[in-house]
Amino acid sequence: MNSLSYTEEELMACVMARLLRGLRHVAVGALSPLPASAALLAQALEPSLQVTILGSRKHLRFTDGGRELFDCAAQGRIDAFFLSGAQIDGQANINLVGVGDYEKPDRRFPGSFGSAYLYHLVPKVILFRQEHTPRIFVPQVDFISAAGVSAPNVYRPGGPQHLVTGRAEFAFSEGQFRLVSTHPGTDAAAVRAATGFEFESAASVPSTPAPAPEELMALRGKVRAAVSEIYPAFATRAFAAPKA
Amino acid sequence: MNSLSYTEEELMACVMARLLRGLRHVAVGALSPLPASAALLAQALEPSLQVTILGSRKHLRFTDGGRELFDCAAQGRIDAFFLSGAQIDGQANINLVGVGDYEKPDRRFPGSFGSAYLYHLVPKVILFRQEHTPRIFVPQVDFISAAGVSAPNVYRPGGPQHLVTGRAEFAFSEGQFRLVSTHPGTDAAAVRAATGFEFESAASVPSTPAPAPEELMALRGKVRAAVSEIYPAFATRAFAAPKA
Amino acid sequence: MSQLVPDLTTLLAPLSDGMSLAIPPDYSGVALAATRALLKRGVRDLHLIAVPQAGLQADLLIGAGCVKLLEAAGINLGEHGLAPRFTAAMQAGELRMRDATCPAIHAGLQAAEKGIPFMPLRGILGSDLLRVRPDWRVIDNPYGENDPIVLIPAIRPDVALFHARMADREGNVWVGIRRELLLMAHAAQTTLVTVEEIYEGSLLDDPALAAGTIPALYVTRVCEVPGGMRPLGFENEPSDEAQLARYASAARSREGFNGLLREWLA
Amino acid sequence: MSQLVPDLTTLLAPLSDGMSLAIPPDYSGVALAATRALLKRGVRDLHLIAVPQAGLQADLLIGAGCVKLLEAAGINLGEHGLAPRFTAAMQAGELRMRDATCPAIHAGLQAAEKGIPFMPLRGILGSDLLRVRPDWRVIDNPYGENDPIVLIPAIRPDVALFHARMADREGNVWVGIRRELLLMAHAAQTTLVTVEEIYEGSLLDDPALAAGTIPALYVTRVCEVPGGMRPLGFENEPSDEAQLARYASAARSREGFNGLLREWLA
Repeated sequence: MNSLSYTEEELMACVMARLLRGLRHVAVGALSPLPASAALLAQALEPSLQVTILGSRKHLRFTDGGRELFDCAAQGRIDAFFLSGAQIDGQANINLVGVGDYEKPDRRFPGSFGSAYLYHLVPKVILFRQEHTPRIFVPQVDFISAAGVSAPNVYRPGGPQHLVTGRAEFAFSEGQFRLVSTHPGTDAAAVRAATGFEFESAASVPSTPAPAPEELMALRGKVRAAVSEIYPAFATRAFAAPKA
Repeated sequence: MNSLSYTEEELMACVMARLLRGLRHVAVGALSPLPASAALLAQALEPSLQVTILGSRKHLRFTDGGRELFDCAAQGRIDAFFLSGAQIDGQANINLVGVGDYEKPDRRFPGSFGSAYLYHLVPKVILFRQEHTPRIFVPQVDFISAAGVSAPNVYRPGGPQHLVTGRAEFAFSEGQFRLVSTHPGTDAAAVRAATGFEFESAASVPSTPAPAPEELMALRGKVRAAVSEIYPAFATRAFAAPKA
Repeated sequence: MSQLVPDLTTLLAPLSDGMSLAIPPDYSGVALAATRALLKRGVRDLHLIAVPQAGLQADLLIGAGCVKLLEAAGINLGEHGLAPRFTAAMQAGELRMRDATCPAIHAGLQAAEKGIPFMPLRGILGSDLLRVRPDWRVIDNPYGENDPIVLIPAIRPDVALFHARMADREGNVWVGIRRELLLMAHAAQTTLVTVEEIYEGSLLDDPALAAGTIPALYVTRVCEVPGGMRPLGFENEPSDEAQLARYASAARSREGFNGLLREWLA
Repeated sequence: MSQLVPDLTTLLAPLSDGMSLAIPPDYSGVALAATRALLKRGVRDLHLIAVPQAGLQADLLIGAGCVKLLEAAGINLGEHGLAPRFTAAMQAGELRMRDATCPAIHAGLQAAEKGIPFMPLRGILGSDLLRVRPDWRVIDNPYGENDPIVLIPAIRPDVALFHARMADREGNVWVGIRRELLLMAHAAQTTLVTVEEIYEGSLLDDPALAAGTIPALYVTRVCEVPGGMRPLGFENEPSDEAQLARYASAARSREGFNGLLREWLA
């Protein structure tokens, strides 16, 4: 807990959950506790939202093996997905492979997983990364795991629409990020200093609305309980305990 | 029963079963009682042979839906398959579609089913047709459901190798049928008169060996019982009852 | 996403005239009661897709004039021989046909399932099917040399309609090993299902049943119709052979067909 | 066709040095006891294919120098972070890597399952994966116009190796909803399986179990190895997090890895 009455993770989960309003089906990849929290929060507030979470037993209603998530996305049955990156650049390219030479990288990351595919096929991809530093948000990624933008003739029903970090929320359209709001405790100038790529921003950027009481109640109750089943360590760290 | 001590179907089943010796896996399509009998006879005499029969519950060990037979064949896991035709020509083309104009045929048959595919992928395809007349065995089929021969550059691990009719057995190689044997009660001249296409034949053509006692015993016992489960009417008609 | 509906009229409401309709083979799970309801309603101009072959259901729809285009690898009545109304319509030049081969229909549905425009397939070369199917293209295999290969375009049915053992109240449908039904549901825009019975609890919570279940995500509407496949067989229940023989015989003439249809729809 | 064998040495005999070996992700069914047996035997020059990602199993094989080529969409230890020996080998330039994306590995296996040379796949365009995967070709979609689409060549592993719940004495293997294991068995030349237990009777005779069963036709050898996935989890049994954390920490150095390996293989 910081001096605010909520954690950074709680704020990010709220911001990400708000982006899911009105959707039918959101899917969350493996090892993604923050997106899972956001999806479950959105569902707690809007029960018609179907939530698929890889790695969960309860929230995985698939019966066709490892390929089903990808086929399902290509069928247009998944409205939103979350992706992150070891590096993310101003064209919304993401790098999950490595820094430096491909054959002998300075730093090697796990790999691209489904990003190169889902980034093209899921209509609303929400990028997220809690750490907001110039190390992550670079002018140009060293390796494009998945491309942010495509030529007009490329079949691409999906792509990046939002970026949520520990400091701010951005929108992405027409090949460019635009600062939507800065989280309480920071401002546009600080965000710009922490970001290695150029982005648009209005003269005056609003502050991200703090979690509403009903959001926090759901997060610390239902959502925390559900997330604990999949990510116990994260749930303990990220959420304030519910009030007794 | 004719004057012989076995039926025409029993002889055909024996001839077809002999062609399966030494194989690992034979598959039989739906609505194919004679091939099913042959496959089960071959298995009765050589239990290492796996038999897959579409339409059977007991002899269908597939779990991936309607496509599995075809995928399985393409994987090289099926050694032999049986095909028939409403017309069959001298290049081993088979017609399961119709006679006359395609849009408004004089006679329309059910359709090509899996023939256009399996004919190319199963190493040993055994053609069969009990009726042996110039109406069936034509110089050129009206519609090629599946082609007997392919250009050398066409990927084709499989194809026709044998033809068994109510009158004779043929081999097929290098784009031509060769008369292997004529069934007891007929001869090469009669077979030639009943066949609308040209075929090779030696000066002297042997007679098809009659069913051996162990073949007949298996056919009328184990095989008849198994076939009865799938094709009760055929089993009653085609097999002599086992001796009490 | 999916919903349990009380009657066949509601079940079938999403199926409009002119749509493409995918149906399973007679040995799988045929929604014949639903088909009778469609015939009563008088559906028209269907593009009927047999996955990959069909029998009584297709012959009924063709005989009643509901089909403007038929795509199938084969149409017959199984052991009862030729499908009489299909045969008559074809020989009269009254039915537009897209002949296929079984694996091509599976492959086309798999292409739709994967959201890809086509699927390559071995075999077929040299068949006249390529002549009557200009939508099946031949290209040179980019991974070979002088190696022609057939492409099958995706088949995306507007509606898939079938019968299954059971559904739960969430809309999950159990089909067991009949996974062509799962493929149809993945590929189709709308999936309508009749079931023998309702399963209390979630089919996906039982690890054994889950393996044979179509998740509700792919199921639009479900209706409980015990015996909804009759007179066809289902699982261990055999077909009503007498009724099928009666149909095979009566439907040889248009009058015979019309008479039997009146009786069956009464 | 398949046979129940009494020990891991016999199970693994068909896997030779230099072969391609397909393994499932950590959340599926990892044959870790069999992997330890391979490490003891000292297998070499594997072309390891993660379907589509891997963790502890891949890191062990890489750390022990058994892998000459790795194909994967991702390698990590799940919540325990980076896979240390994979990371070290890559950063030292000691491991040949074919980076992939999950659906491309599934598609490649499906191409092998269907006996086709390639499968088209949407997405991927614009990714540097295309740069490092010259075997992934881009063609103009024959069903579109100026519509580039990626082709993924078939992946035909010499061997698939995994752990499952149970097998019967015919060699049928039950995997439930873990159908990536079925896909691997269809695509591979040889399939080797460890199971928790033997099922008495035929899995294919029970309609519910049949739906989640790999038929013996696709299974080369089976060995009963209760707990054969440990320390990874399986179905409802959780991973041994303490052991995994110990591995993640020790394997950061070659010495730590060697020490732990000696202990695990003892």
